[in-house]
Amino acid sequence: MSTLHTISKSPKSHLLRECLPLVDKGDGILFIEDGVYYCANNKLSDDFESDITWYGLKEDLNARGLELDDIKAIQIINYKNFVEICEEFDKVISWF
Amino acid sequence: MSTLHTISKSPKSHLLRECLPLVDKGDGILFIEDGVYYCANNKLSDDFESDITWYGLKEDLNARGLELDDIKAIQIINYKNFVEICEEFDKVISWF
Amino acid sequence: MKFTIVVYAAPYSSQAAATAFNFSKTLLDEGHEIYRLFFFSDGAHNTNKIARVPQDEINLQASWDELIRDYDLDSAVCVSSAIKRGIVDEQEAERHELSTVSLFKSSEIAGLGQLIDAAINSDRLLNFG
Amino acid sequence: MKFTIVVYAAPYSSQAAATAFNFSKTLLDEGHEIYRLFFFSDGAHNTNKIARVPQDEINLQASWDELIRDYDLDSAVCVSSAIKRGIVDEQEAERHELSTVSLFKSSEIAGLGQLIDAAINSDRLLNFG
Amino acid sequence: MNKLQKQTFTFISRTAPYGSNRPQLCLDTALAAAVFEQQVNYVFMEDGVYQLLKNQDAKAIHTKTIGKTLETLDLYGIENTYVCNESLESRGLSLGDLVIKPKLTKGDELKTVLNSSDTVINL
Amino acid sequence: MNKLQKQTFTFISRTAPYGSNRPQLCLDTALAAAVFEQQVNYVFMEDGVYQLLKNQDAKAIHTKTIGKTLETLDLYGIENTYVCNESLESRGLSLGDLVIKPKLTKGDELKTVLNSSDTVINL
Repeated sequence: MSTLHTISKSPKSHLLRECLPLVDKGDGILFIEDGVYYCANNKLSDDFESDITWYGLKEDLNARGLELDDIKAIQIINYKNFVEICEEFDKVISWF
Repeated sequence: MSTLHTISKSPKSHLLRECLPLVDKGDGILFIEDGVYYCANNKLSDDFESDITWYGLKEDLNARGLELDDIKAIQIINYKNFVEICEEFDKVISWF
Repeated sequence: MKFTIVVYAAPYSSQAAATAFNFSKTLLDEGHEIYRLFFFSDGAHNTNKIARVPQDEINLQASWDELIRDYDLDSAVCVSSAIKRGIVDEQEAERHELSTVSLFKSSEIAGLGQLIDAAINSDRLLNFG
Repeated sequence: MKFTIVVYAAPYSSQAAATAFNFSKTLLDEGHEIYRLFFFSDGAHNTNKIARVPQDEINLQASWDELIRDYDLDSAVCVSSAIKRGIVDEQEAERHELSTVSLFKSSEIAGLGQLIDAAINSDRLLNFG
Repeated sequence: MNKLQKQTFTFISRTAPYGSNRPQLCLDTALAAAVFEQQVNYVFMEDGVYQLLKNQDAKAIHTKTIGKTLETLDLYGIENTYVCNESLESRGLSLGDLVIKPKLTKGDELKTVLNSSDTVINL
Repeated sequence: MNKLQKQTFTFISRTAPYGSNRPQLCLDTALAAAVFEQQVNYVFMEDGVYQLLKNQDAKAIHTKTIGKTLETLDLYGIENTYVCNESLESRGLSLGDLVIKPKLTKGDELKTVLNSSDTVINL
């Protein structure tokens, strides 16, 4: 059973730290809304583990003026892809 | 000009750390709502500086089952006192 | 694939209700199905038909109503969330002796059993708050 | 002493609106004055007259209404916050061709100038959100 | 309602009581799941552990005391309760401070709980 | 309205744009204060500094782009803008990343701003 975790608050919320102990190998983490600021911080992206797939929602990144080039470990996806990956994972857990 | 600062979110919010750089000598800090959990944590109360007056709202402490004896540096006040200290300080800044 | 979308947030004060709407619209555009929309807590405010919004902004309540009607969706509002927030249909207005109906006809007042049922009978349940 | 109370939060989903109410009631009991209540953003939901609440719980909207009438308070709801949240008085209902009025008679639709005025003319301004 | 198969629901309650209604929403939904005879796991994490403190009394703030309801979770058919050890410790709390005795768990055990769940409500 | 004396209002905007409406509430209130010819200070702190990032475009999420409005704050009579240095640095940002050039400040300077203020709106 793989899980897609969505995170929708800025790093100030520490939601990533809260969620990581419950994230399994093969799970995915998608940053949406103010969660996309996790993608902006280089210090944070060093922590992004490679046995998890990392996603950032394009529409929310664009709105906030976050440059996509800086983000290496993270796949930038749009709403259509958001729906697609909900199919790929077995369930979705929302962190807000 | 002295200021009363109210903090109404739990320590997870890091509101105290946010607010402290803007708190002056002679100011007061009042914990209300989930802010009263700041009163519960011994580690935190070591940080409570003595040139600031610290308050916790009784009604919110009681609701949450927080024992008042543990809290030395903090004055426990009720709503009536809350109104009174708003008079004593020159203005109120809310942190939420 | 059958989705259930649970909305906990009021429109306008946070982005969550708008995200839920965009996600719902996209999945329907992509040929998926919504088993049920469930509006819970402040999410109930999304079903208020009284709201009006300036022309250069999105009317999220009206957008939900349109989406629900266009796709003939099952849209449920938690009864205890709704009544205390002033969201009532004709039946609840009558029961509580209120002269006004504020719930869009496209949504129905429902109990939490409808949320459990939706979780069981959907392939995916997504929470937006 | 003259207070102005600004409420940003909806009732029930967070404690802030209840805290604002308790504080307001206490200061009036103590003989102080409220220059103005100002309901802003989701705080507008506090002025909705349609809500009903189970008997063992507090109806916060009705409690505000009662307090405002008992003390003949000046109570203002931010116009742009209110309309998009379905809070309308008779005039706004007419203007927007709505058949229902949802705002308690005890509160008035107002602009942000009323908040600035209140800050200037009060001894203390408190924000609850 | 359509067919009601028996599924596993896990509720993660991560927020403090009274400041928001999230603990109550989480609880109400879990109780509904139990009424419909679903398998229910209930996890207290982060500030959610504060819901279990003894001596709560929310009369003064005109609210229901959630700790009282949580005391009787098992009567409602919710027996699989978990509390995150790290969340307790970092708040200077231990099982003795709580109104019930949930299973003390760490990250890996919770992963297993989540993996065996069909639906997770995370408030 | 009663007499409108000139007072000093300080607005502290501490939250990220788009995720909540708090940046917009703070801005709208400050603009109202400026219209009524009050003395206005505007402080960007914590996640609030994200409101000033260049290249924002909120079309895709059907919202007004707040960065565009903030670019023209001075035209609305709000010239005393401040940004917290520590908030910028901890986010890996510098003045060059922002649409305007507020005064870079530290805690002590902000204390002075707050001390000289009659009303502080802190969102």
